[in-house]
Amino acid sequence: MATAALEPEIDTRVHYLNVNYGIRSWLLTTDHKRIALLYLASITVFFFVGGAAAVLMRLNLIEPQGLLLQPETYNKLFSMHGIMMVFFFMIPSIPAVLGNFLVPMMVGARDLAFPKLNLLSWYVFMLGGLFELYAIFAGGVDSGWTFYTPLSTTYLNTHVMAAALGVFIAGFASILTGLNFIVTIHKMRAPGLTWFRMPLFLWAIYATSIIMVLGTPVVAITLVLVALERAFHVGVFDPALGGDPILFQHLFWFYSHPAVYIMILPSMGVVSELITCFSRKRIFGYSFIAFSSVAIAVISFLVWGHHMFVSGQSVYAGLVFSALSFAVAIPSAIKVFNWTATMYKGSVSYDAPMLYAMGFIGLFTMGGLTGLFLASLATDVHLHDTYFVIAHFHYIMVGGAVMGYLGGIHFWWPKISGRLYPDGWARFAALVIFIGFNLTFFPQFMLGYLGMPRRYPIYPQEFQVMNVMSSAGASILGVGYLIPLVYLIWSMRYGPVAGPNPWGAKGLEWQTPSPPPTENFERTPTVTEEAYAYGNAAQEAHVG
Amino acid sequence: MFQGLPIRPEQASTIAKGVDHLYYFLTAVDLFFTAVIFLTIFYFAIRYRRRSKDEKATQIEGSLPLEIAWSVVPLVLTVVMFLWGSSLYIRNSRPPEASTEIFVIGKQWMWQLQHPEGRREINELHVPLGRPVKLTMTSEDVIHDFFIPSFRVKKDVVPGRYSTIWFEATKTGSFHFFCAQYCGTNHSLMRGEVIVMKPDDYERWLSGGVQAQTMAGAGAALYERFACITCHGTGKGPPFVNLYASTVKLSTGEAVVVDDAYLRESILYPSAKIVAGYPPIMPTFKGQITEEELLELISYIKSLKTEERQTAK
Amino acid sequence: MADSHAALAEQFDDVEQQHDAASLGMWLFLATEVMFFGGLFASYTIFRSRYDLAFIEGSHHLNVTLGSINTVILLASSFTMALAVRSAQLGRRRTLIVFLLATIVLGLAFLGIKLSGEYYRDWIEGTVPGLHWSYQSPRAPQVELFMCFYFFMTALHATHMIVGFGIMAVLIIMAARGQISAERCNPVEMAGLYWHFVDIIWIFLFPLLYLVGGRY
Amino acid sequence: MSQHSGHVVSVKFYSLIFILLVVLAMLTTGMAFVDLGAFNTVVALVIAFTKATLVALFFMHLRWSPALQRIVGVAALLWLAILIALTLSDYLTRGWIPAPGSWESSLNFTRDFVASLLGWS
Repeated sequence: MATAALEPEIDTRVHYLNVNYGIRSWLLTTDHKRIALLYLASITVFFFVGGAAAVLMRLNLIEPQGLLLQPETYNKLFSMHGIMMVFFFMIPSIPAVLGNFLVPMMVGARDLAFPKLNLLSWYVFMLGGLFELYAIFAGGVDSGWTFYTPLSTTYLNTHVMAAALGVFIAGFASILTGLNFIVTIHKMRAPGLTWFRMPLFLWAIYATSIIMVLGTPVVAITLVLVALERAFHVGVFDPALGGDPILFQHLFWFYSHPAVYIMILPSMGVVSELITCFSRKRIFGYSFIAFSSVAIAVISFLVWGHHMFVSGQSVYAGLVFSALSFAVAIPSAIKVFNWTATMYKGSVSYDAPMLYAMGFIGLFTMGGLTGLFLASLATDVHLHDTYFVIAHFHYIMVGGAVMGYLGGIHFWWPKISGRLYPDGWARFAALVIFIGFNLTFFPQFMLGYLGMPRRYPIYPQEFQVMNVMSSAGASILGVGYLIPLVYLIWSMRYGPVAGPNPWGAKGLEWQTPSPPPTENFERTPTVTEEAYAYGNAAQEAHVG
Repeated sequence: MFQGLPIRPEQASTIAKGVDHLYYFLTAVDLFFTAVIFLTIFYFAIRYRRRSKDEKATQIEGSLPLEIAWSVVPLVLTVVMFLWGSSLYIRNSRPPEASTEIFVIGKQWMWQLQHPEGRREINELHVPLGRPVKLTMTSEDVIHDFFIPSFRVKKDVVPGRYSTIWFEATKTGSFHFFCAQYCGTNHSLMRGEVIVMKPDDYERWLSGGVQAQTMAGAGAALYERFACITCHGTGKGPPFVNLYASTVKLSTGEAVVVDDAYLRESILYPSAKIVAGYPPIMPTFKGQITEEELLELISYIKSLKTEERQTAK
Repeated sequence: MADSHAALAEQFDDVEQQHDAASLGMWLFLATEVMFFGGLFASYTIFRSRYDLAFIEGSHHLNVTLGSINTVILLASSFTMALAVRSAQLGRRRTLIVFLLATIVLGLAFLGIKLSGEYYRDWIEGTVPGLHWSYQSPRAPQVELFMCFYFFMTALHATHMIVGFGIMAVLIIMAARGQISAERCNPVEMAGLYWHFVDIIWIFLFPLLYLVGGRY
Repeated sequence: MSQHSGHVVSVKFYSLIFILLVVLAMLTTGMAFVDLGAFNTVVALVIAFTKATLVALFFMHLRWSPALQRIVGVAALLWLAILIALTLSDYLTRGWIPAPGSWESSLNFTRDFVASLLGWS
């Protein structure tokens, strides 16, 4: 083993991974870095559970009559896929893993403001996850991740209650995480770290936290009402009782549209870090990117009605929500243009994280632009609830948010694990994912325009060609996601030692050894320069 | 061109073309910006690739004119998109006065369609070519959604209320319609065909089949069966003749227009809106009357208005 | 100073930072609580605008006298809570315990009146939606909707009070053990914020539930 | 004591606020017995907001807190207002069917203008 010679070197130093051992030291830890890893392990499991459901669905859709599944089973699979991916993978992905790991280090603190709450949030999250797993293994739930009433409250006899309560519980994990980040960013910044010297990742996480804190409780109380309505046959959403099912949609989307920005904003933050590091350039238009994050967070709360253009919402409200939805396009466009401009006259390298970042910009651009079709009233009427919508939000959430997440994981993996992964494999995986993704989801735009509704296990013959193309792409995409899992786990033991700053990156987190010591910094750092000051003298810690 | 690989759904209604034009415009804008971003990224990535390990980049802080440009251009484009999409939507949400009305009831997992003349269909809808058709829709259980891709129309079918769409078919033939709102196990089987016929053929079709009662006729029978006449025929309750589309004053002082939704509410929840001058004595018919019967009663009440007008002439 | 060092968690640099962080965290938590109740307030607003008459009918079924008495009791408990926080700030352990106990007693009185005078009577009269509903009226279904809101909102509020009792019980034990001092009164201050928030919720619930359409 | 950042308020002041709150509470109930029509609700809510403000400012020490905490409080109310206002924008306009009018022709003009630029009829 070539790496064996390096083992002693890394083991002589005490860091957060080897400071103590045993299950107890992990399950009772209040170290934000260890909690980040607890989250990483949990959401990876949930991701592959949700992914397995997607694979079965795509397999089934090869045949118009359904290749292997009964409609009931298919319905359970897409519900499980949605619930797992949205509430148990995407929403905690970057905030709870990379955010937990990086926020204290980026602000130069020893930990988050409330370490015990942070650990509590993981337990709450896992409790929610257990409810979900129970719902799945006790027979499944077929309400869709949207829990629309009165279907969910009165007509389904699957495990809707367990699933809804699971989401309700996991919501509090999200609230605690967001609360912790806001307080940490406000109160615990190192000396010299002013708001406009902060890395843009922190701005993005801050904006995300606003949504988590102010949006999540609304969906929580809504799901409580669904549960009460199911248990006691009273409530506010059942038309048979004088209630209104459209009110449920208002309350649900008040959170669940901003939730999309919980997924994409942190990815945008990650991309700002990656583009600068691998172009060796300061970010183009720092304050525009920073403020556009906050603008997106605020506007995201004003647009939920575009999920309801055909629901029976009033024409007037449709016009209001359409106009406000278009407004979100502008801060998003500002970000994309600024990232692209950052590469201008840079020193661009093709390391794996950069490939993910470039993939993110391209796919997010497509996802964002196709959103215009759905903000526009007349076209949304035709495209609503078709595969066009599926394609659009997968371009945002998978093409965008997951690419950003993977880019971030690859970028900070040397910091997290202290090891390097095989670069060739990583670039290959990035390419496979990019290609597989487009093959899977681009045909779905066309399917949607042709009129294929979503959540259809059985469909008319004429949609088959596109469905087969999409399923073929999905098989490539699935493989693409497995490759990083293998080499990242491999690298934990066999990867070469990374050193404190393998990318020559700026930022406080790179000024401490990899893996960092439990208290992050030997002494509280002082910040004297702006973020991304790549023009200044190179880091002395640079490992060539 | 590509048989078996269509790239556009058929344009078979008067509004399809307008929606498609907006769609093409949006596609053009999207393709343009996607190309700009992709090509720029590729160009920068190649042109400014790292050539040596210690290469330094030129540091640029930003550019206010550029920031303004790429804020204002999207702003202008989105304003155009908003106005364009909204004008079409408003036009498409207003059925012409002279529309043929057809009633749609969604239930798990089938569509029941009723023509006022009495013909009923399941998962099949016959409509005349070149005449505006208005669908008044409701659901017996959960939320469904009536979606005809070739006509570019879609609307949720919500229990407890009426929603409407309208279209005017421009091509004869058979077109799919789908339930687009997930409604339970057999959601994907809740679909059917719209059959567009030349007006003559349509009339012939309407009068064919098993000779059924007209909807208003069926409503008249219900009027007898539920003994509505004991009050509404004797002055104890508001009379029905000429009631539909008139404005009535409520006991609260409010004025409401009598439409489908109002009639529905008054049959199911009589005390919700009491017409001024009448005692609140009507019992609720909730649970005793089906969605179909409701529509028949409403058709009957509507028909009373038409008769009056004809006799007035 | 030695005492204040003992009170400082390791992630903070000084007591001031810790205090600011705790209050900010608590206020953010209260913001989430506003939105949590907010979903109910929003739904309430929608249905009240739609079923005005039924909401008046339902509201007239509630007991204004007991509601008013309870309002005053809860305000008094907020007052004693404010005094408890003051005692903690001044390091007066005995008065702190007395005021916390007073707050709990007042809170229990509130819940006692609610349970025996209101919930129990609703049960007897069959105006508990879903569990025991035998209310007769032309507007019964919409009145049931109003009673749903009444029970959801007041029960959620009562749940928050019960959580508050738990927190105060812990604080009393901490105070008795001497773990609370002038330098280390954050927990009491945070509990105070929470309790006052519960009071504020009731300040809105009272007119929105008990006084719909007036009582003239 | 100087290192402590909490603000200590006198018992007298707290008592004054408490008495004010009780008076306002009694006023709320009292006003319900006066016929003000639709304004009963308005008056009740104005009093409720006054009481809530008193509790927040003095019992909860917002009066002496950093601006940030006041911003959080206001933000919560603002977000609640967004939720209620935009939901109501649907419910209060259910009966509104846009009549054909001059405002619409300006919309149509935009559409036709762009369409003609692109060469569509």
